[in-house]
Amino acid sequence: MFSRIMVANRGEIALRIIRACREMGIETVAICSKSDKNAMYLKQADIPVCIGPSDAEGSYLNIPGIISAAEITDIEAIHPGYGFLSEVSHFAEVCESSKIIFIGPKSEVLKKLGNKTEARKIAIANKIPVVPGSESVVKSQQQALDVAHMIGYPVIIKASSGGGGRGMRVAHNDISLVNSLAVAQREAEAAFKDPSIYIEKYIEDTRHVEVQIFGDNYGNIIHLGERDCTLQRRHQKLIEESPSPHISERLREEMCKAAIKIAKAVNYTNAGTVEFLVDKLGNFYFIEVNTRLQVEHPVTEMVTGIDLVKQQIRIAYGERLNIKQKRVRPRGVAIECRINAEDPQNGFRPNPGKITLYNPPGGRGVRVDSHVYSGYEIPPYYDSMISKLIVYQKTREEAIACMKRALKEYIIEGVKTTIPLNLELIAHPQFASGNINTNFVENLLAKNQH
Amino acid sequence: MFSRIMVANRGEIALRIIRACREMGIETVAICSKSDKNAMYLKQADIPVCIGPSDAEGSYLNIPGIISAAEITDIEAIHPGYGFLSEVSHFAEVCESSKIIFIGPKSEVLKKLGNKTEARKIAIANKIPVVPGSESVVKSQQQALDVAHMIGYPVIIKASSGGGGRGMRVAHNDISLVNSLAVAQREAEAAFKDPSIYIEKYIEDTRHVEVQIFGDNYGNIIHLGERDCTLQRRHQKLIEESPSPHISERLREEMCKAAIKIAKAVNYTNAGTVEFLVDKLGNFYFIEVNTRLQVEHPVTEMVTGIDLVKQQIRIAYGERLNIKQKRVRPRGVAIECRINAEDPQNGFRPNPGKITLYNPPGGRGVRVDSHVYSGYEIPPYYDSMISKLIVYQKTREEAIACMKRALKEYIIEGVKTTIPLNLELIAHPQFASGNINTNFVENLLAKNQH
Amino acid sequence: MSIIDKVKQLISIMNENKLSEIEIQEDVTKIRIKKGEVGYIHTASSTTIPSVYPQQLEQKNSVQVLPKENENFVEIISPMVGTFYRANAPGADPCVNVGDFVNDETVVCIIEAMKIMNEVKAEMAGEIIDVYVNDGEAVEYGQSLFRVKPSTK
Amino acid sequence: MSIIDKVKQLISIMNENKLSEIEIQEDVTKIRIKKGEVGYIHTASSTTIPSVYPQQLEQKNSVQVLPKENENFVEIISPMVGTFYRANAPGADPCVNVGDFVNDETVVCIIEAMKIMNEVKAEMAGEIIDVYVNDGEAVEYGQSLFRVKPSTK
Repeated sequence: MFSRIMVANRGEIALRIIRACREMGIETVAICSKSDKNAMYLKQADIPVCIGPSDAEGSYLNIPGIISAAEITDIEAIHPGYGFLSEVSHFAEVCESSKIIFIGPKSEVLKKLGNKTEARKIAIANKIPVVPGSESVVKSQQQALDVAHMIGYPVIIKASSGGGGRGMRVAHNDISLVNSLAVAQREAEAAFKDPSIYIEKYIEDTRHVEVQIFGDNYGNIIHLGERDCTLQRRHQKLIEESPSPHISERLREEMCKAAIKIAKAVNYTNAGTVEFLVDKLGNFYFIEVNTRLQVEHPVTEMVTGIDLVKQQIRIAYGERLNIKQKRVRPRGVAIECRINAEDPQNGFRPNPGKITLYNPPGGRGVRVDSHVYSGYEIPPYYDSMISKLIVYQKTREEAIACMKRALKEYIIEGVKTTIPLNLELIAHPQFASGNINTNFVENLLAKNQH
Repeated sequence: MFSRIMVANRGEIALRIIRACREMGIETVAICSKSDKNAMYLKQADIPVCIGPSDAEGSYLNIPGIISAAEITDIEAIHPGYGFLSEVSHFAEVCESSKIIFIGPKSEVLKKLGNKTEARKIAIANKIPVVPGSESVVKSQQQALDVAHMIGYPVIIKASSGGGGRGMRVAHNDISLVNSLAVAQREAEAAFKDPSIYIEKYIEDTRHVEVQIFGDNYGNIIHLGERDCTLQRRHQKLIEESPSPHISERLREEMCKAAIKIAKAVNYTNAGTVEFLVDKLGNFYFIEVNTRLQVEHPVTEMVTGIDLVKQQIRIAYGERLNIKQKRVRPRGVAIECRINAEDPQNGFRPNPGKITLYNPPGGRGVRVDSHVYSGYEIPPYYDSMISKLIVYQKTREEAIACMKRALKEYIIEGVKTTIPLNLELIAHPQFASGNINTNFVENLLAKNQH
Repeated sequence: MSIIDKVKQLISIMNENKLSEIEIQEDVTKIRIKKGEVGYIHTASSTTIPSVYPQQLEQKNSVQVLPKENENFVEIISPMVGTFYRANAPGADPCVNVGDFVNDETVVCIIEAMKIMNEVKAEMAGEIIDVYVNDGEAVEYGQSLFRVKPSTK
Repeated sequence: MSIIDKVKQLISIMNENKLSEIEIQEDVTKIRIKKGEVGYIHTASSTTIPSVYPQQLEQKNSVQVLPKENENFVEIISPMVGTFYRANAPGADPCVNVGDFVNDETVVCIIEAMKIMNEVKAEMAGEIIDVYVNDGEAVEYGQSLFRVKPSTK
């Protein structure tokens, strides 16, 4: 096994990876920016290295800085977490050429699947249903209009290099399409340094279901069941669960089979997630592959009993998958709520600042993945997610009851958080019924304002 | 189901029971003493009632006060937790005559099993092996010497009404027996208001293994496997785990069968624990039945997936046991460390005071049962246990690694705790090997002093 | 040494050593002194203590001295949990009314606990200023029952 | 002495000594007095902040002003993570030595990152007082490299 690896991320996911390494007896090098230098979770790492200033460009996205830190600390592999450089094929390439193992898929797989138009082509070639739309990047306004007329409104404009729900816009007619097009391109340029966009049929009343896949370096690929991430706000996931309450056993099997087909088509290695939309008739459509660990990976860990991060590390080291597909038998129900430091009264604006009192819930069935504590200062430079609250129970009803009591117990003073929103969502009878779609949160918020 | 129950306890176990009730939709009345009045966990209860002054006599042991509070708050049942009144048959009697359901066995069962000499007789009558010793209370010094000579030294003196390891003394010869006898009686009188003591053969190099049992009101009795509590200091449990690393499958089955036999002999209802000693040859001896929830119940919850507190409440309400014996299939390994506010440098003297910073560990496989938080003032009047840290993993090796990293993460500033001791024990190669006995901790501490 | 003398001595130690805060506790005696100078940055004492923190004020008996704004009043507090009755028997007159003068031995109310009627005595001399609890209401241990203006000796 | 008298005496002690807070406890009696002045700014200062709390000190450039006790010195800090070299080439003389005077453009060391040799300039004028890092050692972003006594202008 590796004797020392680098964690090229921050916050809860850095802590998550450090925890796995400690349990495996692997030393960790944790990089940090100037403003994270004194974060308590870094004390769990064996070697913390400050690599740059607060802005992510100079630190967590600073490839030369990271590689330089890797060289001076003599590490064997880098775990990129999620976000930041985790899906940047160039970073994986640099690692490969520096003889550092990138804990994730090979750089050429990142490149292939990172471009959504490419990924879509792979799906089509493998007879996986996709949402009708432009087969490739839309280059002109006229081409966009042609595609929209062919597939019919509403349509959704997406950034080719996008992710995490950013850079998406829905258009209901020619005028809004023309307007949105320019804005979407500018946003894509700003966010991903790539203005390419594509257009898809916008499917209403959809559920978001994704399949966790895992491949080793010897061609073995398995799935670890699905996660339901239908509860979103502006395409940002809020609450995730496994199993999905929306799909039949037959649909689940079909989607898992489709996920493995795509993974095999690209010789996928390490952890990945194949995302699908499911409409109310039970049709499913491939959207994209997330070529990294997901924020919501703990729900899969709870129902399968498998530690995804340890598995990633073992596979990156060259071990064979030691789990046979038929031995993956998810049991029970897991739900995750993302706790963001955001002010729901102010359009969910990030609310950095000092946490004056922090008291996480505990007890049976409760898992908290968080790097914060009483006195922690949330820096204003990064993501607003400060905690993931995961519950695990035998039935969905019990899981909802457990989440409700855990959210009520959760005390975070000093900054505004999404705990009250999560509580409202989890306690909503429509959530309990499972009969929700991806617009549920926004419709509810709009209703609350009247 | 009950609509409102009272939690007649404090601290982590009160919070544990309140959590179960919240998840079941049952309202809770939480009693407290004056010095617990502002404890944060009480905010999780629907109705907190201050029933007396700080000393336990006037509050948590104050039966009239508790029943009076029960009457004014109109509750249907009382959960006594562990310690305090949980095994006091008179309290169960008062509840019964006040038409309040006592969540535990019937008062006559408490009385029968609460007296260890009686319990021993029941075991003998049911052909369960017991430790050789006085068949009943030892009334005179001469009788004590006679018993000791008959069974041979070393012997152990125990309080008939004792529990939690208090009131026990080992004697290796006539002189130490005579001396210990008087002290043990005085201690028993002070602690339990009952000076009765009995004498047993002291079995060296023993393991402490206990079986969790559960009975309903319709004669159904099952076991939920065993817990190993060999790691003790002065007969106080420090680390517990399930399954036991000490026993063979055959021994496990025999002990579980014996536990059920005893439970059936007294028509046992609700949760209980049958404690055994196991010697190095694999012989087991019945010690006693704890007629209540145990501190270490979470390890059984982790490996069986059963919520013991919810199960207690359901059975007390009159539901039938909905678990068949053959469907109880413990899987994985759970370990619990008790975190006490004690100063290891000062003979483990309780160390009450203000917790200036509290940051519990989290992440995969970690459960924390604790009522404390940053700023909590540990009152000097009660037990020094402030937290239970439980881990759950597939294998014992992984569980130990997880406990190690969780203990290292655990930050409690302001008071001295047993975290460093737990860390030393859990990291000890002898603990990993499983080859320890009940004297392991004391031998280690003695060695550390040299 | 009286407590005031102690405080004075501590202050001179503070001045000599340029201390901003001092806190001592000896048995049941506790002294805490803090200095704030203009321009000084200092805590608003308990500002950093969240509202949820326990305040441990033990009551040794059933009489409670009220804080600053009511310095001239004391309270009779409940010595047990139970049901509060103003009179000895249903329909009877209340044991005491506002304006009544009480002394150590005056029974001011009844608290029923487990069907037993417990008389609560004033344990002080003074005038009843206010009755906080209505007849038949539940009270907990330590709850304020009456406000009393103590007789000046 | 009555409690009121005690309070009065304590207040005069507070006034005399410019105290902002005083708290005493004797048996069951507890007195706490606090003074608040208009326009006072208070924070939790640092007394209640545990050592583990983050201190966010942003560096805008590679020169760092040292705290009080060294008010006359500044530090040159590392602008990147990498390996520190005192000389331009193996075997060459160090770029600077203790006692050397530097100006804005003086190259004081080399930091190697990803096989690239990056020159670090003094960005200030003054005398090198101390070299904190040994040749060939790893340095992180923001780490102090040299202590400098700035030239008075």
